[in-house]
Amino acid sequence: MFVNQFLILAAILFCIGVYGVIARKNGVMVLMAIELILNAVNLNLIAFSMRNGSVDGQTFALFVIAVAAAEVGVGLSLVLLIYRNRRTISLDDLSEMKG
Amino acid sequence: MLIAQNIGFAIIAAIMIIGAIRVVTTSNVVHGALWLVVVLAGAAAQYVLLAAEFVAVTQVLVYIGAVMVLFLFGTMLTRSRIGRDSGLNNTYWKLGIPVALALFASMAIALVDSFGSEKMPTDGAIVNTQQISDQIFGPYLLPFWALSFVLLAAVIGAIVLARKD
Amino acid sequence: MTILNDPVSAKLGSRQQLSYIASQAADARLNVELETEGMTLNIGPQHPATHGTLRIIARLDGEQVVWAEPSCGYMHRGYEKLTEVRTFPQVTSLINRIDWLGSFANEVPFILAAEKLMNVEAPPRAQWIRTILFELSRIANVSLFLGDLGVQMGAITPVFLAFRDREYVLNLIESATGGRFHPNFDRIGGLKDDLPAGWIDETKVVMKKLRNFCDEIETLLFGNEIFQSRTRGIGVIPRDVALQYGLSGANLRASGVDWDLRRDQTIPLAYDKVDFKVWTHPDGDSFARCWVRLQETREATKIVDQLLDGIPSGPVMAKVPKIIKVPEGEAWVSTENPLGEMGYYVVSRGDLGPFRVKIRSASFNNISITPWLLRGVYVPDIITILASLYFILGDIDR
Amino acid sequence: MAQLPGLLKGLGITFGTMMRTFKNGSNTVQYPHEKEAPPVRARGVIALHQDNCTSCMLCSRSCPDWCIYIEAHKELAPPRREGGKPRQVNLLDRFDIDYALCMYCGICVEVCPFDALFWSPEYEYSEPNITDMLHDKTKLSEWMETVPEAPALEVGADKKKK
Amino acid sequence: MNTLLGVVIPYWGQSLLRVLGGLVAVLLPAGTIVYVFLFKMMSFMQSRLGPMEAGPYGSLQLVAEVGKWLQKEDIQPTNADKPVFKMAPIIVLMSTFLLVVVVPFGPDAWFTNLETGIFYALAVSSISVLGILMAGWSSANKYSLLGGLRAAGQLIAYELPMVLAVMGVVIQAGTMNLQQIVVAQNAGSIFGINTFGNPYVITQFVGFIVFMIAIQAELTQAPFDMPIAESELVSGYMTEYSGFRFLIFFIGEFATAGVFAMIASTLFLGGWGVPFSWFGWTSMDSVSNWMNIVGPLIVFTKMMVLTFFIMWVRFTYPRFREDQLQRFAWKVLIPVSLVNIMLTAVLKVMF
Repeated sequence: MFVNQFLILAAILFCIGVYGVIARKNGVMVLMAIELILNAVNLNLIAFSMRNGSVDGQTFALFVIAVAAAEVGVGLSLVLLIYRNRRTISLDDLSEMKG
Repeated sequence: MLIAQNIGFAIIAAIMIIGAIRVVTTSNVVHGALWLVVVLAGAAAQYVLLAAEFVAVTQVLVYIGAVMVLFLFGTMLTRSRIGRDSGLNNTYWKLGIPVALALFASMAIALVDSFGSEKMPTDGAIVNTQQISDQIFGPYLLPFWALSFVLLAAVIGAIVLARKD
Repeated sequence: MTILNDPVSAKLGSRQQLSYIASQAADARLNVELETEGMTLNIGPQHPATHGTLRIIARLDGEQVVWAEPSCGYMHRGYEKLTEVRTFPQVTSLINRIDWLGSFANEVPFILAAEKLMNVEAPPRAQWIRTILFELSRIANVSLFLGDLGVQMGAITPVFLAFRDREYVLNLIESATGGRFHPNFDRIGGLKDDLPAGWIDETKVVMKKLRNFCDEIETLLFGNEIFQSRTRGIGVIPRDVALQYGLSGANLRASGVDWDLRRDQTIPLAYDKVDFKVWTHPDGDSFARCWVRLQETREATKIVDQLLDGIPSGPVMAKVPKIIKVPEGEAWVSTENPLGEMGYYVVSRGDLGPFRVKIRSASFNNISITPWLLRGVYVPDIITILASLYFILGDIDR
Repeated sequence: MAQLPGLLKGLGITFGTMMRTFKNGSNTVQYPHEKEAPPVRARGVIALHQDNCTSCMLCSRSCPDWCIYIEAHKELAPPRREGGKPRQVNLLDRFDIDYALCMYCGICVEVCPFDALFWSPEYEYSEPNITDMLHDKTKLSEWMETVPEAPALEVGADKKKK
Repeated sequence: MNTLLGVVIPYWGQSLLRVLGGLVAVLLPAGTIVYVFLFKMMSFMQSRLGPMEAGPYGSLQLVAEVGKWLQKEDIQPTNADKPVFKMAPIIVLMSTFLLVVVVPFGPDAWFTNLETGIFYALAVSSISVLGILMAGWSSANKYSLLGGLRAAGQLIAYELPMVLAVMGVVIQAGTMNLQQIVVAQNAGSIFGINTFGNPYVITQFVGFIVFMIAIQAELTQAPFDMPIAESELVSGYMTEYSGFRFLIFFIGEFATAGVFAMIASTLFLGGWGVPFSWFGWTSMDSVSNWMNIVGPLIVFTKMMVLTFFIMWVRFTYPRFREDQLQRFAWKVLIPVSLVNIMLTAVLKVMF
């Protein structure tokens, strides 16, 4: 197993995630793309953990997972709030700066 | 055994990439979430390949068991319809393709340049769960506490945001 | 005003228009107050909770009901019209089928009304047997309710216990009348036949079993903390609301109104000869309704026991002509049926059959409270409230 | 016992029922293998005693859903006594009861002035085809064998009947 | 697991044995539970006999039922999201198969011996939520959607007390490996008395009760069966399923009951083991080889005892309301299990 095969897979996922963040209008879909990015990062962390034979990578991956869970919780409640107030979760319609 | 691992990696990686592409291209929010589940499960499988059993299980527990269920819950509550959903993409969504490709190209060049054909250590020490816990509750105790506060803040924030009044 | 000019509502008939407007208004209120999108859930016409073909249109916000309306008539059989082309003996066989669980009790008020018109009174023995069978059909009816209550709340065992013990009562009714469900035993002027030998002793044994069944149900369901938490304080009908909506029977008594036609009116039945307690409950919630019914079942077994001890001897049929022609006139008789007050307003023009019969059935009036009662409750509570209101579909859609 | 929470007592009830079923057997019967005898008065099926029927049509007319079909013709029968006049009798051509329509009210049996119709507690005559539920007079006569004696009446009943 | 009873088994044979063993470990408990409890025990509790015609005492009824379901038409609603609709039951059943993988059946009779065994079990048990949500959403039916949402809320809420209840065991055993938990229970002793080993049902009684309540809810059995409440939601997320797919849901329901009961018996009742002192064993290595044969039977027996309680409660109780259920989870079960964890940790440190 090469080190690179994992890293390049992570890079592909990362780029797909970036594309998703740019291309998507729907708030939930953008959150999902962010999840993709976070997973790409996790994959890198774990791969390096194995390459270096240290535990740090896995520990950090656990931290990232926990933070991602928190992020999704807040993000989804934001999306729900927006949906409730505006009847839409399209992010473009939220450009105005007043409530 | 290494051949088996490489074949396994290839299959899982292919599924993950297809799944990831479907996440960002599908026209139905729930389908997107389900494809994301495929990607996350694939990631868990890759962690197992990388001998990170505990993280893999945590990935399944947190991501598939909680985060994705939350996603599906949220999308169902916002009454996503069965069938195609228009207006999921921005008007300038095509801009994302060159950006992503350029980003990938630069990353790939950097990765190939720095790691080349370096192999994973085959006799590396297997990390067991106890080591992880020693790490978290030892040197990383402070980040762990900070993370706990982040989670607490997130829980409170989510409740405050989602409450009707 | 936009609602009234709505193109959809203009196409509908006046009655549908009203309910359409109401639902639109509910939508508007929903969107303003709660800021979420509502959902219309049709409970029924084919739904296990409505024990028949009743449809409850409920507009929900999440799992909370914002507006609900029963829509009945899916099983309408036109009994009032059918009676106009039947002779008096034939009518009894039809009205058995109104409240099919307590069918003997349906015959009694009609026959009493006809007897009132003809100025005949059944001999005392017939009155006593009528009362016994009346109470037996009450037991058969309410014991099924007690079992069904569990099923509506997810407990599957009580209903089988109920069917087990109800079977004894049905066997009694069958051995006396020949019909398990539709006795058709009442005749103008008395009863079709006397009781078969050994029936009284058998009935006493069965009454003991039934009391035992009531104890079992009380332990299994009423004492269960989950059941109590599902029913206590749910679907409260205050006393004045219950009176305003014209509730009757156990639903009314559970709201604290001490009103029982068995005791409060003089009709040629043997209720004045026995000593029984009319159970009431001050709470008016689902638990109270169920509890009152349970106590009434117990009380009914005691009534039957008392009646069996003092049954007079003599004929069971008064002297009436072979071909019955009811003289001209109008009569109203209502009795305390298992479901509540059931009455018949019989108009006769001196023919073989009635000219017009108006049936006041208990369930139809009892479910009229559902729009008031279901507002603001959760979906699971709809089920418990409907179960505790206890209606029989045949009794709603006559 | 009174202090036990209702949840445990409820478990006791179901367990007790299970034990009773183990010991005393169930309250149900395994139908095709064992059968419960219906009571004597049970309204199972209507039997026709052809000789008594005068085809007076009373039953047919009083039936609330008109499921009795009678056709008859008149015939001269030999006199009962020697040298008497030949009697005119109604001979039954058709006496059908459509059990797909019948609602088992028993009015026909009751109105019959000549005791030609009887209730039998027999109940096993369902058919896969609804048209087979129409019983003609031979079939109805066969049910006569199953008609039981009327039961004795309860104490205190008025003995004279009809 | 290279050798079983002294016979060397090649790799492919091991894989085949694992697959077959997995099928047996899932389907056999499911079938037995359905026949013994759903058909027979429920009938006896309702003073009837249950199926009696197919085979002696109706024992082949199950075959008839499966045949019936297989024959039925596989109906898909017109508006349903077909791929998701088809996938949903498979995911529910898959979660069961993934779950049984970590249950140990004997000293050498296991499928995998994961270091994080019980953690893994808790993780994969949550996969079935996905299947249920998919089924509820894709059926294009309001009742199904409500049922799916209820199921998701309920399963997530009850996963927490379950995890916390398990935590007490993990603290006491000092390991997440199920095999070692079994050994710790059977080789241990309570206050020096080692006749019965140390089944955690005694020391972790609170945890055991909380765990049993939580699995009752995870299995959506009464009194927690709101997601499939037939009198309210007309079987909820399963409403639109018929034929083979319904059969999969049905098997999944009872197989999961069996597997959860196996896990509970492993955690609290000593799993495949008997108290080691009976046979003079001291550790894992000294356990006789015949336990590989007897062990599965012991697990099976304990599983049946626990499922008896699950089913007994199911046939007796009426169901909660959704908010009562959540309140029960958050206000009763979670605090109780947290206190249990604290006490266990304190006691563990003290002794």
